[in-house]
Amino acid sequence: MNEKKPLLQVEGLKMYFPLKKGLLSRTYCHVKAVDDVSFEVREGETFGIVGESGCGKTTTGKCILRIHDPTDGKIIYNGRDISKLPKSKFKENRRELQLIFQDPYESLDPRQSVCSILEEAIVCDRKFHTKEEIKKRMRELLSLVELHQDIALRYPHELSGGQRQRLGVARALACNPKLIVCDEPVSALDVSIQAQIINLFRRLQEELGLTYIFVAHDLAVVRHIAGRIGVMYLGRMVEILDSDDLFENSRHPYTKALLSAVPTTDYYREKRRERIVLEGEVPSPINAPPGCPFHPRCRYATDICRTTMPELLDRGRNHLVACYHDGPCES
Amino acid sequence: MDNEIREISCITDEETRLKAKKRRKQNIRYFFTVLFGRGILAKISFVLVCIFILVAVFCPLLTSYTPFQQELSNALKGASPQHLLGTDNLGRDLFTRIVYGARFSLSIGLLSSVWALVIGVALGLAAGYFGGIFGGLVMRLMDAQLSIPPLILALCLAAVFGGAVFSISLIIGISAVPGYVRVIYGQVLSLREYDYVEAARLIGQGNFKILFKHLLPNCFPTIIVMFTMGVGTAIMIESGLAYLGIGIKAPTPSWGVMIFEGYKYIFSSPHLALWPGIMLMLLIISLSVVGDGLRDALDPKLRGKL
Amino acid sequence: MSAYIVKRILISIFVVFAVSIFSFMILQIMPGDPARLALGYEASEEDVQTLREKMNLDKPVVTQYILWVKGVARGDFGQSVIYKQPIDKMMAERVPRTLTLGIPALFIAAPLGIVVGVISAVRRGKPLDQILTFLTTVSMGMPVFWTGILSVFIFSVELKILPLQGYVSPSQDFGQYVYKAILPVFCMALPMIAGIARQTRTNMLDSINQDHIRTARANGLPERSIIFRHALKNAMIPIITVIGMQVRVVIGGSLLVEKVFNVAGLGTILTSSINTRDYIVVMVGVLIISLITVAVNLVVDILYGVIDPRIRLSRR
Amino acid sequence: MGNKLLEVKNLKTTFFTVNGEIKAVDGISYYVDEGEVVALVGESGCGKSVSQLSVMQLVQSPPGKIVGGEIVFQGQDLLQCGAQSKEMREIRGARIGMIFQEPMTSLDPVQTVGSQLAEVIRRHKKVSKKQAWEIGVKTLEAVSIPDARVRMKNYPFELSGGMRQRIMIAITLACQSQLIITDEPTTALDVTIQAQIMELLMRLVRENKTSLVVVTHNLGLVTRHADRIYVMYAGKIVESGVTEDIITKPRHPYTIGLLNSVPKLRRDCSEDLNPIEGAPPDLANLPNECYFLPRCPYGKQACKGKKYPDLRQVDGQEHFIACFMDIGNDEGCTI
Amino acid sequence: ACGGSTKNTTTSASPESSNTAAMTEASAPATLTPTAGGILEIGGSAILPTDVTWFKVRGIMEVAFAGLWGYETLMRYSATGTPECFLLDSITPDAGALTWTMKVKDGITFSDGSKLTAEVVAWNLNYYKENGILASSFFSNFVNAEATDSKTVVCHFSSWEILFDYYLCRTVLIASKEAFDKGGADGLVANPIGTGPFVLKNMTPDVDMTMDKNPSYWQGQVLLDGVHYTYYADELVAMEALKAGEITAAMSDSYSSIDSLMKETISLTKTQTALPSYAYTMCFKSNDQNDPCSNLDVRKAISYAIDTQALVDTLTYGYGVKTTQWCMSNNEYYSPDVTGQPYNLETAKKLLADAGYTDGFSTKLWYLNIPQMSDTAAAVAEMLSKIGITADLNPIDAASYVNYIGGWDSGILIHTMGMEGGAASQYATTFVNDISFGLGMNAFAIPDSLDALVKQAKSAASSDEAVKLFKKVAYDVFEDQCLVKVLYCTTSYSFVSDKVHDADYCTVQNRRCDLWKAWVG
Ligand SMILES: Nc1ncnc2c1ncn2[C@@H]1O[C@H](COP(=O)(O)OP(=O)(O)OP(=O)(O)O)[C@@H](O)[C@H]1O
Ligand SMILES: Nc1ncnc2c1ncn2[C@@H]1O[C@H](COP(=O)(O)OP(=O)(O)OP(=O)(O)O)[C@@H](O)[C@H]1O
Ligand SMILES: [Mg+2]
Ligand SMILES: [Mg+2]
Repeated sequence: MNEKKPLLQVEGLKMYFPLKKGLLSRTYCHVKAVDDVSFEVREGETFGIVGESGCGKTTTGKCILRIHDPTDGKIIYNGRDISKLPKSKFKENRRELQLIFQDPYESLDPRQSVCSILEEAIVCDRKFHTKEEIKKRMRELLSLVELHQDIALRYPHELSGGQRQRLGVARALACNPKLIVCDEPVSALDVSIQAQIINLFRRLQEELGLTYIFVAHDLAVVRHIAGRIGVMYLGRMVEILDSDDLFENSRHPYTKALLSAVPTTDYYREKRRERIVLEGEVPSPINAPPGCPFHPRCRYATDICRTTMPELLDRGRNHLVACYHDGPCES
Repeated sequence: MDNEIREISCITDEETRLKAKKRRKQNIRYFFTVLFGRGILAKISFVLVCIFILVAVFCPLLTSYTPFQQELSNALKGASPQHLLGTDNLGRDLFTRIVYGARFSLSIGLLSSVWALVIGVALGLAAGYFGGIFGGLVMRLMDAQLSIPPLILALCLAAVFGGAVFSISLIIGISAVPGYVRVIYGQVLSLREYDYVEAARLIGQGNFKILFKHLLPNCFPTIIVMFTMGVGTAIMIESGLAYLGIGIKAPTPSWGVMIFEGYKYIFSSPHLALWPGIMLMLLIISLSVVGDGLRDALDPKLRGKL
Repeated sequence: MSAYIVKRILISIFVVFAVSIFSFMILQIMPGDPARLALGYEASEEDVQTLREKMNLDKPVVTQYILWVKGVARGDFGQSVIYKQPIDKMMAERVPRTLTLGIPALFIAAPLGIVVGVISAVRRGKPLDQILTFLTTVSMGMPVFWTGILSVFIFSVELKILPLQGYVSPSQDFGQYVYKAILPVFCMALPMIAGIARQTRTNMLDSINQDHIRTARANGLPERSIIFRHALKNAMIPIITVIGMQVRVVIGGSLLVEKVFNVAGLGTILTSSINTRDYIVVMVGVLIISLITVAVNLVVDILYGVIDPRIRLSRR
Repeated sequence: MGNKLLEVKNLKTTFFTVNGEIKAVDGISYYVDEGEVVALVGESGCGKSVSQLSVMQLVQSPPGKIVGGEIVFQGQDLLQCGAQSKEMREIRGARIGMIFQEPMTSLDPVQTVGSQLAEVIRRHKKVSKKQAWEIGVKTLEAVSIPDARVRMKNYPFELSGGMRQRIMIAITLACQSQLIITDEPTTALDVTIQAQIMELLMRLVRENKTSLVVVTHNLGLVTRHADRIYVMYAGKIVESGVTEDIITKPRHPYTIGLLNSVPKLRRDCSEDLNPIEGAPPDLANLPNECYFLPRCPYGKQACKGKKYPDLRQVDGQEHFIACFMDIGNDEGCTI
Repeated sequence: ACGGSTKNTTTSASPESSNTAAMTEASAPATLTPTAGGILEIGGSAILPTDVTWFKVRGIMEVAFAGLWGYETLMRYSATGTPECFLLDSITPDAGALTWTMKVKDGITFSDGSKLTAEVVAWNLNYYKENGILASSFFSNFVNAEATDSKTVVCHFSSWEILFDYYLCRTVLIASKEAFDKGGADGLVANPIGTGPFVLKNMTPDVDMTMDKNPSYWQGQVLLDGVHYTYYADELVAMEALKAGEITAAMSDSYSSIDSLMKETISLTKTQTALPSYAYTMCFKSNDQNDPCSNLDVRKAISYAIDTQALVDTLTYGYGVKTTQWCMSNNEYYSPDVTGQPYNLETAKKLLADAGYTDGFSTKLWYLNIPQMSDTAAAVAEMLSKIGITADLNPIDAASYVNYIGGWDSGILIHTMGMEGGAASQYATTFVNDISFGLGMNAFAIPDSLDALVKQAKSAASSDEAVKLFKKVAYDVFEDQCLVKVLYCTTSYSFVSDKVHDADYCTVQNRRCDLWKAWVG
């Protein structure tokens, strides 16, 4: 799968939100939500992004979808930089890039029935004209996401969380997308439902050849679905690696801390496992510390970490790490 | 919504459609349960509003007089079989005038609320959705208007535009606009942030479609409640204007005008002012109770809860 | 906080500016020529023209507006056409009358409304709540003048315990002032009490169901502290907004109350000036009223900051 | 084991709503020993929070009402005292502390952290304002909040989620509660902060011999921290036992399904997960049979038509399940 | 008696005699002796358009409420409505020389101490000619006044004006020239200086007015310390205040409250003015060919369709008077020939059919937007509907009412005619073609014969002849041409508490009060 051409390349993406103050709304500083992030996603692959709250996962996704206009950087989709395309030009690609939201409730218009939600998404395409075609497509979509057709006449509040999320997926699929950004699509769901949805994602990818950017904060979930994983901290990518390598070969101290913080249901191992409990909290992206963003919480931090931001360097086997202490983790 | 069921019907079978119908019936039942679940007051108010509406629609059937028909020789008489509530100073049948007053008051309330709704919702939607300088300007102007009490605003405008039903309703409507704009603006601001608006944009929906397909329908419950409450307020303002002698001109049987005119006789024939006053009070109160009930019944937050 | 206050003040200034344009527009759109009205229907055309020039009516609208605003800023409101008096003097007489009725009404209504609202929220669904809700609904549904007429009918005509009407300034004779102000203040306060009580009830119910109240309960805090220290304080912001909004209601209602109780206040002069097309008085009256409301709303905005640390401490 | 600190017997809490009666908690029994960590797990909406609120008698009423059962805390039946009673108010906060899920909204937004803390301390201890403040500062230090003195003067919105949750813990700590009930204490927090908070709680349990009830749907969390686990489904307890038994040898199909649904950190991720199909039942109209039957992969024809199964003991020890069938621990349970 | 007069003029006013027509139900016991001091509390409300300007003093030469206590007129009406000298000793018309010569009474001083001299009177008259309200109607022939000596004023006329004495009763208030020279018109507004028994102390518009006694009143010692007038927005309240004793005297224009007060048993002196106050009149737009009202038959039909008795009974509760013209039968100008189209629906319908309006037509009713007028209009509209005429009700705001008096778009204006001036002065200023301001000046089709007749009557050399000619005018106006139809006529009622004695409050004329002899006890 590594041989496929990259569908999306993100290069040096920056998204600074200005913070305004005072009467004249003067910008007095920026929230560096995404700061120099680069990665690429191959066709048919799933790229996972993990990180703690506020580290810029959603913002990265939204920049790719052009919901936000990035401050700087390139987003090369299908060989074309879409980050600076004018809105009118971008229209052609609009429907190929879709988003699945975290909150399945908020992402559905409570006043629209299931069929009108789908109809809206189908009709926008202008490919389907007659009622018959629309209905056929609708049925297709519903069965694709394993929803019973009964549901067509219901309203979102009459659906369960899992059904809502499936409907969200169906709506995205109605646009025939190539790339779907999934923004924590399972975080709000119960474990059993979460598993159903994850399975669905995987099946759809196989059947339709979709490419996902899968955002989550649960490492286990991301590892399960993604081929490659990017770990973000405070607006920066600190490590990018194949998911198979995650448990055994992760090298960034932050990734390790994350891994150890995730409790597992493996009873005997869990009882034995030594935990790295990080001190302190994630600093605010408004005044990120100089140097490596992780250094205030890192136990390996040295002087250089405090002054200079380490670069994200390839350490072989498609494994990129941004740390001066790459992988000395003995414990 | 019924068309929808029919149109999409072929993707579902008969049974599902029946189920959907049943569910909607349940929803309607739920709506009424909440509407009436507020105790006897709510029920009485709802019945009263219905009665007032019926009376307003069918007033010619309820009485054999016209509201202007006089019997000068029979002026200022108390209740009698011919005149259920007695007669006024020109020998007009008080009951008839009150009955026609319902028609008048309700129509002026409805008409002015329609004005307020149309103008207010349009401005509120535009200001909320497009925001920016335009939105800010609209809101500041609304602040400015809000700083003038509606009655005073209506008074000034009535002096300019005169006291025809049309202009009075427009005037009262205008004075209610900021209320709508503010609420709709606030709603749109918060609705705009909802993911489904983003989703609609992602599937390539245009601004206006989003505005009218997603934002406006989601404001409906608020609009309906405001409208119901607005009718009562409009009637109240109209009566206030009439009391100040600036509203609708006599002899139109507006309750406000009747109170204004009847007040002269409060000592000798109190019924002239009391009856229209009581009716006015009942109508306004029941409208506001029904509005309250609607607010609860339409509140999506309360759906499924309670 | 200071930036917040300055921002609110700037907004208020803009609002006042907009209102001054509106008040000025009254003169422009109302039918009739003020100069002609001032001189009477028999005056010669030249005289009218001279007065028009004196009143700046012959100048372009913008110049007129600027001159008017300049005058107002200097405290020179112009002269009433009908009363033949300087308007500032008239207003100095009348505004205190409205205020001495309106302010007590507001100060009675606000605490009373809050108390009633809190009681019915705490006793939600109980008979006491139902009675209070019924009463507030009824009081809100009664037009002010109707309350006035009824209370006159009951207290003055039937029971003969209160005066029919009239006004005495508190500085002149405080006892008489109180005696005469009881009914008008009551009529003004009643719908306010109801409005504030309703708002309080709604917000208290919201507030009582909030998570932090559950926390307070789970920590075993006494009910009184929960209701007043935690729930009410949190519910206070929308309540204050409503109290601020009531100022409009007071002033709007003063038109009617002053008519019922024959008080020659701001409301009366507005009504009669509109009737007699004394536009300059109307302009000033509307401007003063909106100044009062804007000022109160500014106070309310600042109170938000005092009550809510999120506003006070945020840098914006 | 040790002394039973809290024993809940056959607790029933029902919400009377327009949509019908919702039996949110339908006859659950459990107990907590002194110094023990007990976990309550289950899917969303199965009645975990309501059961804990019922213990504190803080269920929103109306529409909620405790319709039956006993809550014996240190030998005293709390239900007898009544929700509004003085005793109950003395117990709340002082002897049973409760920490809620949403640290964002659980503190009064318009009062400083210090004054809230001091108010609770003064409520339960006869101390002056100043002393209460000092105790507050000390407890904040005890829950490892840096600059405690400064933080006391902060408003909740100035603090991060983890910090707020620490303050909630500090309140229970200051009053030296014997039992702390935590309702999803870490769900809203980041993984690294979650770990910090759990460490803190466990330290308190160890040091102060406090008992802890953890309500959660995070199975990993209970695996690591809990002594005993109760699994809830649709208002009922379906399986209970010591953690080792439940996690390694689950016997109820629901527990098995739950455990199978969890994506594992180490497992080969090319395989699909094994979720429980379907969704939990609507509590307003429950069937007159085993509630799990429609989703049960092992469900047999034999289960149909039978009344809801009673809890029964399996495997000796304290392992109970509410199921007609005997599903061995190797049958479909993979870890 | 004033010598050399061809017209009867009374030399001095006698308030006692004016009480003859008053209807007095309770009077003070004769045994009480007058005592000085005390304040008379008067209450009232303003409801007519003139009243708006009446209480709120607008200009020294305008009808001002203060004038009735503070200002006085050169002449005033006797109880029968004929002019009598007041500030004058005598007045003598001379048709041949086109002059009226007046002798000013001696010893009259203004409240500022300045003397009332011939020069002051002449200045007042000339000032009125220039600036006065209605001057263009009443003073149209007046050229100027000159003081020939300290007591004599000679008024010159461009053509003869027999009704000049009537005009002097109406609106020409005499103010102090000295005060005017000092403060101008505005100064007099703020601080009116007249010859009346009371001096304005302070006035708050819309609230009240306090007047102190004039210590050097020319008619004698003023007994009251002062009067305090309270303005009531609502007349009903004024009446209640009277009952409650908050005020001691009140005058009412609203018949509903008169009715309730007349029935009251509490002891009040209830007095009806000797002179009628208002005539409620329908004026037809008769000069427009397209308007059905331009047809005489239509006007008569409408006139026949009005049941004036019913109007009197309902709208005035019987306190009004049914009459056919702008005066009542005791007036010297009353013409018995005028029948005023008595109520007869059959005749009305027949006339309408004759005029070609078998099915009626629709027209407009214009009226001032006050309760009494709108009731009247509503009643009239209802009566017209009985002969098939649909009348659209068009109330007019007080402020714009004057714009309608001269001419209204179409149909009928219901107008309230002030009656104190007597019929003749009304005819003289209404039914001529070349006036610059006045009722119906752009709406009445006045035949040349009528115009000539009025002018002839106006300039009649003797009052007897004038009376004869004006009766003819009345016949022309009400009967022959039917330009206007009198609906009903009203007098005003005043109510004075029994504690107040000798108050000549509104006994002769609406709002006229000789309070200088009144005392409170
Ligand atoms: N529109 C915006 N304006 C200003 N700041 C923003 C905006 N959107 C996001 N941010 C800030 O950018 C940072 C990154 O936000 P983002 O939503 O991308 O985080 P996230 O990783 O998705 O977090 P979560 O797990 O909570 O969803 C946050 O600090 C947030 O406050
Ligand atoms: N105030 C209430 N009114 C009506 N029903 C309620 C109320 N509170 C809870 N319920 C119902 O009780 C049931 C149990 O709710 P509970 O909050 O205990 O679930 P939970 O297990 O804590 O779920 P979660 O994991 O989502 O917190 C739910 O189905 C809910 O619908
Ligand atoms: Mg996010
Ligand atoms: Mg819960």
